[in-house]
Amino acid sequence: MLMNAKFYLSRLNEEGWYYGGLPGLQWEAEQARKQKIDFLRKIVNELYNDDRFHEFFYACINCGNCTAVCPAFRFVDFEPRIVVQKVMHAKDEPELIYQMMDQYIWACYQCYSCWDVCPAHNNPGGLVLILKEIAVRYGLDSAKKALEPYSKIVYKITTTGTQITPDMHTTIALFRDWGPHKAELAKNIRIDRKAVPVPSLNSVMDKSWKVDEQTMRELMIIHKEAGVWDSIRNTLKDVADMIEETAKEKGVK
Amino acid sequence: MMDKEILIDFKKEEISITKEDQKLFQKLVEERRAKLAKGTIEDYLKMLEKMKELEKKGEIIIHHVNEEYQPRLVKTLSGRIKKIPTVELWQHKSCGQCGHIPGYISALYWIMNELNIPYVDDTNQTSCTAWNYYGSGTSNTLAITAVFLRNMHVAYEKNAYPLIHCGTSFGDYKECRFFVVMNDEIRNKVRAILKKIDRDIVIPEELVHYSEWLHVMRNEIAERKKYDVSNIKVAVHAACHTYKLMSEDYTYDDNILNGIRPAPTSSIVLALGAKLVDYSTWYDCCGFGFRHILTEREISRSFAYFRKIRPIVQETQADVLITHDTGCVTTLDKSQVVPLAHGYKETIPVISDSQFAALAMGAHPFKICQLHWHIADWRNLLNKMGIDWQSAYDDYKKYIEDIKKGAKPFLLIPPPRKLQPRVIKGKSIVS
Amino acid sequence: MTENKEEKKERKGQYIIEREYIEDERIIEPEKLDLGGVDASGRWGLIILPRVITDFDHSLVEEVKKLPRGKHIENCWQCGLCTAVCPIAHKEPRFNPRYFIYIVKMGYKSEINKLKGLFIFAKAVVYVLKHVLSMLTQLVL
Amino acid sequence: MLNDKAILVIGAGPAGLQASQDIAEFGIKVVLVEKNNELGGAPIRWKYHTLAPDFVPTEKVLGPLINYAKNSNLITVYTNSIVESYERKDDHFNVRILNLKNKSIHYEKVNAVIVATGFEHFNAAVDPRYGYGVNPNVIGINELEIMISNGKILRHDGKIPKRIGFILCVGSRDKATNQWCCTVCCGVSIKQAIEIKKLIPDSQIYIIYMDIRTIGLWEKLYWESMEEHHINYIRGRVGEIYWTGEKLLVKGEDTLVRGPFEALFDMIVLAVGMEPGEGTKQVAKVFGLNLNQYGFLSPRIPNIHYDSGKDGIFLAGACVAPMSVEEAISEGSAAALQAIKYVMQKSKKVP
Repeated sequence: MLMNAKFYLSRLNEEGWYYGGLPGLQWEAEQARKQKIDFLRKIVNELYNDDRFHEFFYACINCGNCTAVCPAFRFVDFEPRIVVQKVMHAKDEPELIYQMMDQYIWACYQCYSCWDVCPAHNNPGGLVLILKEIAVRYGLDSAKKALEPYSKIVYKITTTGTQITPDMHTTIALFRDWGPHKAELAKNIRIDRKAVPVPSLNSVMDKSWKVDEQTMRELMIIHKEAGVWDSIRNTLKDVADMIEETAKEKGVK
Repeated sequence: MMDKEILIDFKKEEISITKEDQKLFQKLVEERRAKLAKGTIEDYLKMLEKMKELEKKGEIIIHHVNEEYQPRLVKTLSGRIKKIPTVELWQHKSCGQCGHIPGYISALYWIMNELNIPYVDDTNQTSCTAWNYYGSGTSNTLAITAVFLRNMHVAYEKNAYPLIHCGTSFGDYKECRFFVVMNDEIRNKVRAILKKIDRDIVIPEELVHYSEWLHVMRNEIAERKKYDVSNIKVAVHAACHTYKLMSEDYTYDDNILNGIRPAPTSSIVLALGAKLVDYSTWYDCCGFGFRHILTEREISRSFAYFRKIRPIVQETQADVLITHDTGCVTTLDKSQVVPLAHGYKETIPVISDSQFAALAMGAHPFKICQLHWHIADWRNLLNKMGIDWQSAYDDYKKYIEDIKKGAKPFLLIPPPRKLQPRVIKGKSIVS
Repeated sequence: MTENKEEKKERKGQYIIEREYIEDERIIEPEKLDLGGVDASGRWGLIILPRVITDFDHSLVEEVKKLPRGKHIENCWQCGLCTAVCPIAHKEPRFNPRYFIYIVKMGYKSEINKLKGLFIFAKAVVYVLKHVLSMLTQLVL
Repeated sequence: MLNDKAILVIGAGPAGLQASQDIAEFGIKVVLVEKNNELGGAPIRWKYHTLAPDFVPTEKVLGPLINYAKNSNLITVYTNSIVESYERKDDHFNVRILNLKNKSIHYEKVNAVIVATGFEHFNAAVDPRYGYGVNPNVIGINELEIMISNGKILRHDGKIPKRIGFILCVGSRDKATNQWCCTVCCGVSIKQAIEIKKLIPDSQIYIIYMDIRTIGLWEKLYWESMEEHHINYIRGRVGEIYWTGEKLLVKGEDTLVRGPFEALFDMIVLAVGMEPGEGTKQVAKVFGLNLNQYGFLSPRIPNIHYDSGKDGIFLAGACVAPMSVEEAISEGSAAALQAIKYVMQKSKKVP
C-alpha cells in the first residue's frame, strides 16, 4: 500500500469519512472533527428516538421549496434543506449533525413556513427545534452562548408562566434600539399600566397578568416532572437554582 | 353579506404589482401552494377520527363546541367545516400582548362588551410557554403539552370555550393536540403529569384563534362602525404560526382572497370597507425569529424592515399594516426606528385587527386601544380616519393625572355569563 | 475562519450567534448613532443588508466565453467531477473548481470578491508538489 | 391465406418474445433467431431478480413469454444463431441463418422482419476512474442483480459488506463514453438498494447521483427508499476509487452538503448504462439499416420507433433507444401489429 493511502486514511474520522466542507464553511467540519464519536452517536440517537421525529422527517428530494420560503435564508447562509439532508444522513454519519449544532441551527426563526410547503411533509423547523433541545440538554457551548442573554425570560416563564413582563421595561437599557418613544414609555410605565382597562392586567408589573398562586404551583410541578428544570440546569445553571429556590418558596417540593 | 361583492381583483390598478404576468404567475403559485398544503390532510383527518375514538373509549374528554357557545361555521384549508364558538369564551391571553402591547386585548374586550358577548378573563391561566419551546429549546413536548392541557382543563371546568389570543399558542396547541392524540406514549406520560396536579386530559374539539372570532363576527362589528375607513389602504400580514404550523386548521373563505390565503384579518378589513392592498412579500415571516427579537435584534429588525416594511410602503403606499399576532406587531412596529435613523424613509403604523376594528367603532384611541404603546407614527392614520387624536391624547393625559391622584381606573367588566361551571368527579371547583 | 484573538473582539456583529454565515460587507455597524437622544451606536444600531439577488448578471459569463478556453462554460451542469478529482480541492476545500464556475455563471460578484486575496491557490499547489515529491521519492528509493 | 405466411423476429428479448407471441396467436408462423443460448434477453442473461417499480419477479413477466415461444408450434426458435444474409423477393425474404455453435446453415422464407436485438450494458472498464475489473468489490448493477437473485451479497473475501455505494450514470451522460441517459439505471439502482436493505438490514447504502430520474410511476421508488429503507443520497460525482487493500477509498464531491469528501466503502456498484449491442450492429449491416450518431437503429421518423424506413422491416425495443423492460414489451406488440398488417396488405386481405 503506497504511502499516500496512509495519508488519506489518516484524515478519515472513525466513521471512515473526511469532509472538505462547502467553500467557506470548512470551520463547521473542523469543529465536528474534534468531537468524540460516541458523543456524536448519542446525540444522533436522541434525535432519531424523539417522539416527534417520525412526524417531522419522511424523505427529502432536495427540491429546495423550504429554502425558497425560509426567512433566515434571505439574510444568513442558512438553508432548511441542508438541515434535513444532514439529519437524513446523520444515522450513518453522526458528524454531520454536530457541524450544525454550533451556529447553524440557531439561525432558524422557527416560523414553520418550511413545514407548510414541503412536498414530503417534512418539518425542517421541527428538526431544528429537536436539535436545539438536545443542545440545551447537553449544555453545549452554543446553547450557553445563545441562551445566556435569554436567562431572565427562561426564569419568568418557568416560575410565573408569563413573559415580557412590564418590570423588564422600566429602563431603556435593554431596548435602546427602540428609540426615544420607548425611553418615554419606560419612564412612566407604572402609571400607564394602571391605565390598562383589562382587569387581570391592570397595575401588574412582575407578570404579564395576575396569575393565581395555585396556577404557578401547578405550572412549576409540570415543568419539574417533564424534565424542563434538568435541561435548564445543564445550560443555565444559575437560572435553574433560582427556579428551584422560587419553587420551594411557593411550596413545590 | 357585505364582503361578497368586494373581491380582491388582482387586476385592479391600486394593487401596484407592476407586470401582468408576474401577478398571474403569483396567483398560480399560490393556488398550487394552497393545494400542496392539502397533502397533509389525510393525517389531520385521521387525527380527528382517532380523537373521537379516544373519547368513546373514555381515555380523553372532548370539550365540544355545542349549542350553548352559538358556533358559526367556517371552511378550513383542508376543506373541513370548523365550528367557531362566539359566546361564553375563556380568554387564553398572550404574554407578549398583555405585557407589551395591551391595546390588542383591551380593544378585543371592548368589542366583546359592545356586542354583549359574555367571556371569562381568568387569572388561573398560564401562557403556552412557547418562549421555552420554540424560543430557546429549554422545554420539550411533554412540558408544553401538559401546559396546554392544563389550561384547557381549567376552561372546561369553567364551562367556557378557550379563545386563543396569540398566534404561536394557537400554532403550538395544534401541534401538541396532534401528538397527544396520535402518540400513545406522549399521552400516557402527559396524563401522569396532569394526575400530579389532579387534572385530566381535556382536548378542545376545535382550536380557535381570536382572529377567527373576529372573522365570523365581522358583520356585527361592521354594523357598529362610526368612522368611514373606505379611503384607508390596509396591508395585512398573516402570522406564520396561525396558518403555516399545522396548516390544515385555519379559516379560509373562497370569497376572501380567492380562498388561497387565510381569511381572518383580511375579512374584517374588507367588512369595514377599507381597501385591502397586496404586496409581493406577503408570504414572508415578520422577522420575529422567536429568540432573535429579544437577544439578536440585529437580525429581526433587518428582516422586518427590508423584507416587510420597505416592500409594503414602496409597492402599495398603504396607510396601516395590520396583523393578528403578538410577535408580528412587536417586530414590525419596533424595527422601524434604527433603519429610519440610518436614512431609510419608509415607515408605516402597525396595529392589530382588533385595534383597527375598535378604532373604526369609535373606541377611545388611548384609554381603550392603548395606541401610545406603539412606536411607528400612527398620527396621520388617525387623521385620515377622521379621529381627533390630539384631544383624545390630552384626555388620556388628564386621565393619567387623575389616576396619579388616586382615582380608580376604568375597567372593562365582562357581560354576565349564562353557563354554570362544571362539577367534575366531585372535585371542588375553584371559582 | 481561524482568526487571531484581538481581531475577533472588534469584529463587526460579534454578538450574532450565526455570525460565520454573514459576510462582513453586509453588516453595517454605525460608530455613532443617535436616536433622538438615545445612544444606539455599535451593536444597538447594527443592521444587516439582505443577500437576496434581484437580477442575474450575465456579464461575467459573456466575458469568460470570449476567452479561448472559456467557450464551454455554458455546458457545465454542476456535476462536481472536476472537484471530485482535484487534489487541491481535497486539501484546501475553499478551492472548488465547480464552485468557481457556479459563481461565474450565476454572476455572484460578492462571492468572487471573497476569493480575491486568498492565497489558497499557492498554498494548495505547494501541498500537491510536496505530496507528489514524497510519492516519487518512495517509488524511487 | 395467412397460415403459409411467416415473420422473422431477430432477438428473443422482452420485445422479440412479445412480438413472437402476438404474431403466433394471430395464426402466422414466426422464425425467432437469438444470438445467445437462452431466450429472454438481458433480464434473463443477467438473472434480473425483480423488475422496477413494483418488485414484480422477472419470472412472472418473462416466464410466460419464454414458455409460449418454446411450446408454440407456430414459432421455430433458432438459438445461438444470427441472420447472416438475406435475399429480397417482391413479396418475401429468403433469409440465411447461421448457427454460431455448430456452424450449420438454415434457410427460411419470411414475409416481414422485426428487429428486436436489444442492448448491452456499458463495460465499466472503459472508464478507468472506477478501477472496474482491477479493484475488487467494484461490480456493475448487472452482476449485482445475479447476487440478489442468489440472495447473497458478498465481498470478494466472502464477508457481508456494511457500507455499499451506488454510483449512477456510469458511462452515461458523458461525452467521453455514451452521451445519452439510459433512463432506467436510477430506478433499477434504487430498487436494488431496497432489495439489499432487505437482505442486509443494518447496511449503510449510499446512492451518488447527478439527478434522480425515476420517471413516471417509478418516482415512488425514490421516496419509499428514503421513507422506509433509509437509503442515503449524495448529489455529486466520484473522481477516483482506490483499493486500500481492505476497503475502497472513494474520492468525490458532494455539491450540496459535504463539499469534497473521501469515504471508505465496502462495496461499490456501478450503474452501468445501456448501449447498442453487437447484435444490433450486425443486423444493421446485414439489412442495411442506418444507425444514428449513438449507434442505435434510427427509424425513419425518430418518434415512431417501429418504422425502419425499409419496406417490410420493423424495429422494436432497446435497439432503437434505451428503455425499460415494460416499454420494450409494449414496443414488441406494436412492431408485431405493424408486421401483421404489412403481411396481410401484401396478400390483399386488408384494403
